[in-house]
Amino acid sequence: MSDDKNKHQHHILSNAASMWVFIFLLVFTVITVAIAQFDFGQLNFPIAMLIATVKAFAVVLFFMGMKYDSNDNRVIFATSFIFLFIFLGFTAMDLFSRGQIRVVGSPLMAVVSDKVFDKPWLPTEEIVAHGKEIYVKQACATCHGDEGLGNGPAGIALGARNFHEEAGWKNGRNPAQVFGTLSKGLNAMPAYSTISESDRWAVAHYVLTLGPRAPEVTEADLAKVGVDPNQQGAGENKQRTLPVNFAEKIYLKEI
Amino acid sequence: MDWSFIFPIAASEIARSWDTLNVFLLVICVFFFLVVIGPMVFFAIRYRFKPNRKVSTVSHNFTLEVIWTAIPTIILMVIFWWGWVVYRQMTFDLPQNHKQVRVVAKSWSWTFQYEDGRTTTNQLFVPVDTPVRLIMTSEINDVLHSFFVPNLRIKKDLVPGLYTNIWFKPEIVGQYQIFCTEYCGAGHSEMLGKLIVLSKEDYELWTWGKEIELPPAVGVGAIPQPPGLVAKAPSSSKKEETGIQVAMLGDAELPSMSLVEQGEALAASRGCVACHSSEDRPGIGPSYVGLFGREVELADGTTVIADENYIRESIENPHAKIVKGYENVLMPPYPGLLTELELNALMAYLKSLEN
Amino acid sequence: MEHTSPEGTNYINYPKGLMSWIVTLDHKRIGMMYFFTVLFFFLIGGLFALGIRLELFEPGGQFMTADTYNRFFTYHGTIMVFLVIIPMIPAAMGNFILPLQLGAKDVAFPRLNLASYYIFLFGAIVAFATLFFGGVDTGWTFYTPYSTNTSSAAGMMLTAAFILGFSSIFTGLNFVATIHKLRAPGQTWMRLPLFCWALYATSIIQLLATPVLALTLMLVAIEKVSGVGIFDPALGGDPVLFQHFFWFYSHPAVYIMVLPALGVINEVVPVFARRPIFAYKAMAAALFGIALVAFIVWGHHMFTSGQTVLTNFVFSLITMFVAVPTGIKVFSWLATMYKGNIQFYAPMLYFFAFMFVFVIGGLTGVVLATLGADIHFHDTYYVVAHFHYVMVGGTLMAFMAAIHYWFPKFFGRMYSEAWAKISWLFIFIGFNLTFFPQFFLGFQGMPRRYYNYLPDYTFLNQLSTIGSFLVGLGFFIAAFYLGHALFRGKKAPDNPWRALTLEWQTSSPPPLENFRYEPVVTHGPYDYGPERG
Amino acid sequence: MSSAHANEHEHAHHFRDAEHQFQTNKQGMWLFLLQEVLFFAPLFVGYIIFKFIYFDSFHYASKQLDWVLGSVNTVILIVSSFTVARAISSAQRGNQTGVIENLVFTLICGLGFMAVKAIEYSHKIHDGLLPGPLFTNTAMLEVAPEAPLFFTFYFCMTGLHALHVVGGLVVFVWLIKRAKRGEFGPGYYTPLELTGLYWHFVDLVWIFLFPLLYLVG
Repeated sequence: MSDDKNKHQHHILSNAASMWVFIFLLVFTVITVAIAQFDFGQLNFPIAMLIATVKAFAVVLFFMGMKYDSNDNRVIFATSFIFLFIFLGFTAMDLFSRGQIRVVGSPLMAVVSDKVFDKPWLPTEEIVAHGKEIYVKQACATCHGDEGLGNGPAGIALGARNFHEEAGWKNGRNPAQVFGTLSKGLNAMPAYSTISESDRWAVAHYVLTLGPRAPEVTEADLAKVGVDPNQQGAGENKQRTLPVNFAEKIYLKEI
Repeated sequence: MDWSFIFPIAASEIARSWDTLNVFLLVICVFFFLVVIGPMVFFAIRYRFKPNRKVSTVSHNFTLEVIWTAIPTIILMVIFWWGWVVYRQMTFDLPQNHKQVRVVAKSWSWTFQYEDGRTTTNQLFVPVDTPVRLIMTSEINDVLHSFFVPNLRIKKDLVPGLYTNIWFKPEIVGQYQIFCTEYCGAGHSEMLGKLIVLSKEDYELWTWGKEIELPPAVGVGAIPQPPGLVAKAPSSSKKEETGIQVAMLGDAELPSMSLVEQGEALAASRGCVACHSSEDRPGIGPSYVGLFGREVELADGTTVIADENYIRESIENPHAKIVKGYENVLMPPYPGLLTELELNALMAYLKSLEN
Repeated sequence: MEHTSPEGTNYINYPKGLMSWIVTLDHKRIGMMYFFTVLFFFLIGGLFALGIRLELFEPGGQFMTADTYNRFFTYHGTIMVFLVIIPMIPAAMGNFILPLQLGAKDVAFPRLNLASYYIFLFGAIVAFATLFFGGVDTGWTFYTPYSTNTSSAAGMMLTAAFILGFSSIFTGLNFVATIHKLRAPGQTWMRLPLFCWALYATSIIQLLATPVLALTLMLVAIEKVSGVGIFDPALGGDPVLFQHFFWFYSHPAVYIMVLPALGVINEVVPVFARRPIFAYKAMAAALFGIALVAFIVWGHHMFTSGQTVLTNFVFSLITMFVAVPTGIKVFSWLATMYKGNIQFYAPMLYFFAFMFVFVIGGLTGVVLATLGADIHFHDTYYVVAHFHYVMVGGTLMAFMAAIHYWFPKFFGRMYSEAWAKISWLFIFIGFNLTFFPQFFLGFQGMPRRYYNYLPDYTFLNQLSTIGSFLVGLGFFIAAFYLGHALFRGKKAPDNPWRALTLEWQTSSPPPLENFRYEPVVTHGPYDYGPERG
Repeated sequence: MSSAHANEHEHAHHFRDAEHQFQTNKQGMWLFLLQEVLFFAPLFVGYIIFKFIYFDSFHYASKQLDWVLGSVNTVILIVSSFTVARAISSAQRGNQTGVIENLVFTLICGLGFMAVKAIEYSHKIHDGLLPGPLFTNTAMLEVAPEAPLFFTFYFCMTGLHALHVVGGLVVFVWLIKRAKRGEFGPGYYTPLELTGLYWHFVDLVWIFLFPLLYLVG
C-alpha cells in the first residue's frame, strides 16, 4: 500500500521554516503564561488547553514532519488521541454524573478506651487486664476463640493462630512483634490500626499471657515498630481519637 | 408460572419481572443456539467428504448478509430495552412511604442500623409487604463489599466513603440468604447474613423487644447446614446452638433513643447546634431545617442537592463546598471523628428536619 | 544475517547450536520459544485450576485454608490471562505464521521481537517469584482498596503484569509494522489471509489498551508502597476510578484473547470445507468492528459497582453491538460449510467444538450485557461460566485447532489422527461438564471466589469438578501423542491439507529465510473450488 | 528518496532496500509514540477528573508551583526541539559539524531541564509538599485538604516525564558518539530521525503538562 509512496524524496525542513516554528512556539508560550495571570474561573482550563493544542500542532506538523509524512503515520498518531478522548470521555461521564467520594483525612479511629499507658511495652497486670477487655470488645474471639485456641467460628476456615502454642509465630512472639502484627495485619488478619496504640499493646500482652512465657522486649524490637522508649510519652496515641459517647457504645455493642 | 426449578424462588415483584425477562432471554439463547448448531451438524453430515463432490464457489450473498446483520440487531435492541425497564424498576420505583435501614459493612460482617436506633449484625429484620430502602456504605478504611440477595435479584456494591442505594419489597415471610459478592479477602465466603422477613405482627413484637420465633429459611440457603459450615457472626454465633431459634436484638436491651434522637443528641454533644440551629433561622452556619434533599446554592454559584454524599462531605471536609453567604465562616473539619454509625444517625436527624 | 541457507536445511537445524537459539532473530524460532514457554505456563495454570476444583468438591475446607484458596484462584487467573491466553495465539502462532502468510522473510523488527520474548520471560519469572514472598491473594483484577490493603505480595505481581504488558505492546507494534510494510508483491490487503487481519486488529488493541493498564498497575503499586491516595477513599481517592482504568484495558484484552482465535477458525474452515470462505470482506470488517466496539463497552463490568445509572444505560446499550459482528462471523462460517466438501481432520473437529462452546459463550454474553439481568448474575458463577466458555471455549479450542493445523508446518511431522480424536472427545465433553453446571450455579446465585459454599450448591459443583478432571485427562493425552509425534511422527509433506495460503507454499519446516524464492501472490487466500480444491 | 542512493547504506535481509527499512523503522517509532500517548493517559485522565472534583483544593495547590521555573523549562524544551530538528536537517544536507553541534546543544538543554526540575523538587520537598502520606505541610491541609492528591499527580506526571527526558539524554550521548564517527549523512540518518520524533513527543507532553499543572491547576 504505502510501498510506492516510499520512493518520494525526503522532505528537508528549511532553517527559515524551523526558525519560524520556533518563534511561533515561544510567542504562544508567552501568551499562555500571560493569560494565566488573570483568573477566568472555569474558563482557565479550556483556554489553556486550546493554546497548548495550537502549540502541539506546530510541533507535530513541522518538527515531527507530519505535514510531509505518509498517511499511515498520520492515521496512527491521530488514532492515539481519538482513543485518549474515548477513555477520558466515558470515565468522566461516570465520575461527573455521580456523588463523589469526599472523605479525606485520617482514617476512622474507633476508640475502645481512653486508657493510655506509660511505657505500654511492659507487661503489667493492669495492661494485661485491659488487653483482655479489648480482646473481647474487638471480637478477636470470632477467629481466635474465647480461650484464644484459634477455634473461633471464622477461625476454622482462616486457620487462625492458637495463642497457647509457642511454635510458628510468623512475626515472632515478643510483645513488640505482636504489636507490629496487630498494627499491620497478617494474611487473613486485618490491621487493627483503628484502635489506639495503647490498646494494641494491651491486646498483645494479653494474648501472650495465654501461651508460654514470652521473650522480653529489646530496644531493637521497639525500634522496628517505630517506638522510641526514651522519648517522652512514647506509645501514646499518635492519631486523633474520638471522644467517647453513647453512640460509640451502640457501635461497640455490635462488635 | 413457577420457575424455581431453575431460578431461585422469587420473593418480590421485581424478582418476578426479572424471571420473566430471563425466561425470554433463555428462549432467545436456546433458539439461536439451535439456529447455529443445527445447520452446523446438518451440513457436517450432508456435505461430508466425497472424493469428487462438486463444491459451491459462492463467495458472498448480499441479502443473506443484510438479514443476519439486521435481525440480530433488532432483537438485541429489544433485549436491551427490556433489560433497562427491569433495571429502572430496581432503581427508581421506590414508593414514598418506605422504611430505611442503613447498612455498614466491614470485613467480614454486616451491621444494620434501624430508624428506631437499634443495630443488628448479619441479620436484617424487615416487615413483609413493606418497601425497604437500604443506604449502604463500607467502613472508610475497609474494602469493597457487595450486598446480594438471590431471592430478591438485587445486588449493589458497598464502597468505602460512598453511599449506594438499593430497595426491595419482600412478599413472602421467611429467612433469605445474604451474600457478599465483591471479593473482600479471606473471610469473603464467610461474610454471609440473613434477611429475616417477619409478618407485620411479629415485626411489631420484635420492635418492642419481645422474643419471637424466627420464620423458616426460604429459597437459597434453605438446606440446613451441617455444623462447622454455619456462617457465624460475632453476635449471632452464641444463639445458633440453642435449640429454638429466637430473634436477636442488637444487644438484648432496647436502645434508649431512636436514630433521629441519637442524631439530635449527637448534634448537641458535638456542639454542632452552636452554629447550625434546628429552628428555621440562620445561625453562624446554615440552619438544618429543610436542608436535606434541598438544592443548595454554593459560594461559587453552582448548586448541589444536599444528599448523603453532600452532607458527609460537609462534615468531613466543610471547605469543599461552601454555602452561599457563609464564605467567611470556616467550620472545622471532622474527618474520622465520627463513626459510620454516628454519621448515619446525624443524617437521619437532618432528614427528619426536611420539610 | 545470512541471505540464504544451504539447500535441505530448515529453521530448526540451521544454524546449529544452543547459542544460535538463544540469540536468534528468526521469527520462527522466537515463535517456537513462545510456544513451548506458553504451554509450560498453561500446565501450571491448569494445575492451579484443578486445585480450585478439588477444593470446591464439597462445601467447607477440603485440604486448604481460605487464604491458600484465594492464592490459588489468583494465580490461576493471573497465569492464564497474562502468561497464557494473551500471548498464546498472537505471540506463539502469530510470530511463526504471520510473516509466512505475508510472504515476508521476517517481522519488521526482529531484535524487538526477541526482546519482547525475553521481557515476557522476565515478567513471568517475577510473577512466579511472588510465590516465595507469601503469594498474592487479590484476584487477577487487583481491585483497590483490597490490593493496597492486603499484606500479600501484590505489589510484586503488579510489577510483573507491568513488565508483561510491554512484551505484549512490542509484539503488537511489530505485527502492525510488518503487515503495513512487509507484504510480498501481489499480497494486496484484499488477498490478506483473515488470520493476518485478526492479528492486525489484535495488535492495534494491544498497542492502544495495554499501556493504560501498565501505568494504572504501576500507580496501584506506588500506592501500595508509599500510600499515596489516587484510588484510596480514605485519602480522597476513588476505587471506582481504578475499575474504570482497569477495564479500559481488560475488556479490550478479552478481544486480544478472542480475535486471534477467530482468525485461526477463519483459516481452518475453508481449508477443510474445500471451498472459498463466505463473505471475506464482511469477515475482515467484523474483526475490526469487534476491535473498535471493544473499547467503549468496559463499563458493563461495573453495573453494580456504584457507577451511575446514566453510565450503565450507555454501556449496556453499546455492549449489545458486540454481538452483531460476532454474529456475522458465526453465520458466515456456517455459510462456508454449506455445499462444501468437509473433511473431519482434527482441526475441523476443534472447529465444531469451538462453534458449540463459542455460541453458548456469546449468547450468555448478551444475557450479561442486559442491565436488569446482570444485576443478579454479576460476580456469580454465571459470569465464571460465561467467560470460560469464551476464553477457554473460544480461544483454547481455536488454539488446539491451530496446533493440529500447523503442526506439520512447525515440525515437518504428522501426529496420530486417531489419538487426536480421542483427546478431542475428552476435552470437549469434559469442558462442557465443567462449565455448563456453573450457569445453573449462577442462576441459583452462588457468588464467585467463594472458598466455602452453601450445601445447596454441592451437586453442581461436584459435576464441575469431575468435568475439570476429564479436561485435564484430555490435555494429558494430547501432550502425550503430540510429544510423540514431535520426535517419532512420520514425515509430513509440505502441504498436507492442500491449503492455498502462503505459509504452505514453502517447505515444512520452512528454511531460515522462509522462501527459497521471492513469492508472488496471484490469487486470494481461499480460492478453493473445482479447479484448485 | 530516489533509489539511486538507496543502497548507500546496507539494509537487513528482510527489507527491499535502505529506504524501505527507513520508512518501516520510522513507522515503528510512530507506533511507539501511539502507545506512549496511551501510557500517559491514565495520569492525564485521573488528574483532569480529580481537578474538577476537588476544584478549589487543586486550584490552590497548583498556585504553590513556581510558574516561572515552569516557563523556563518550557522554553528550554522548545529550544531543544528546535535544535534536534536542525540536527536532522543538517544530516540531510550532509553537514557533519552541524549535526554534532546541534546534538550537543540539545544535550545541554536536556541537562538544563533536569537541573531546573531538581531545583523545583527540592523546593517542594523542603516545603513538605510531597505526595500522599509524605505530605507534611499541615498549614495547607487546612485550606486545601486534597493538596496531597494534587502533589501525588504532580510528582507522578512530572516524574514520568522526567524519566522520558533522561532516557532521551542517554540516547543523545550515543548519537553524538556516532555522529563524531561521521556515520550520519543524507544516505543514512535513521537513528537521528527516530530520536528526533521521540524528543519532540517528550516536548509535546510537556506542552500539555505545563499549563495543566502550573497555570490552570
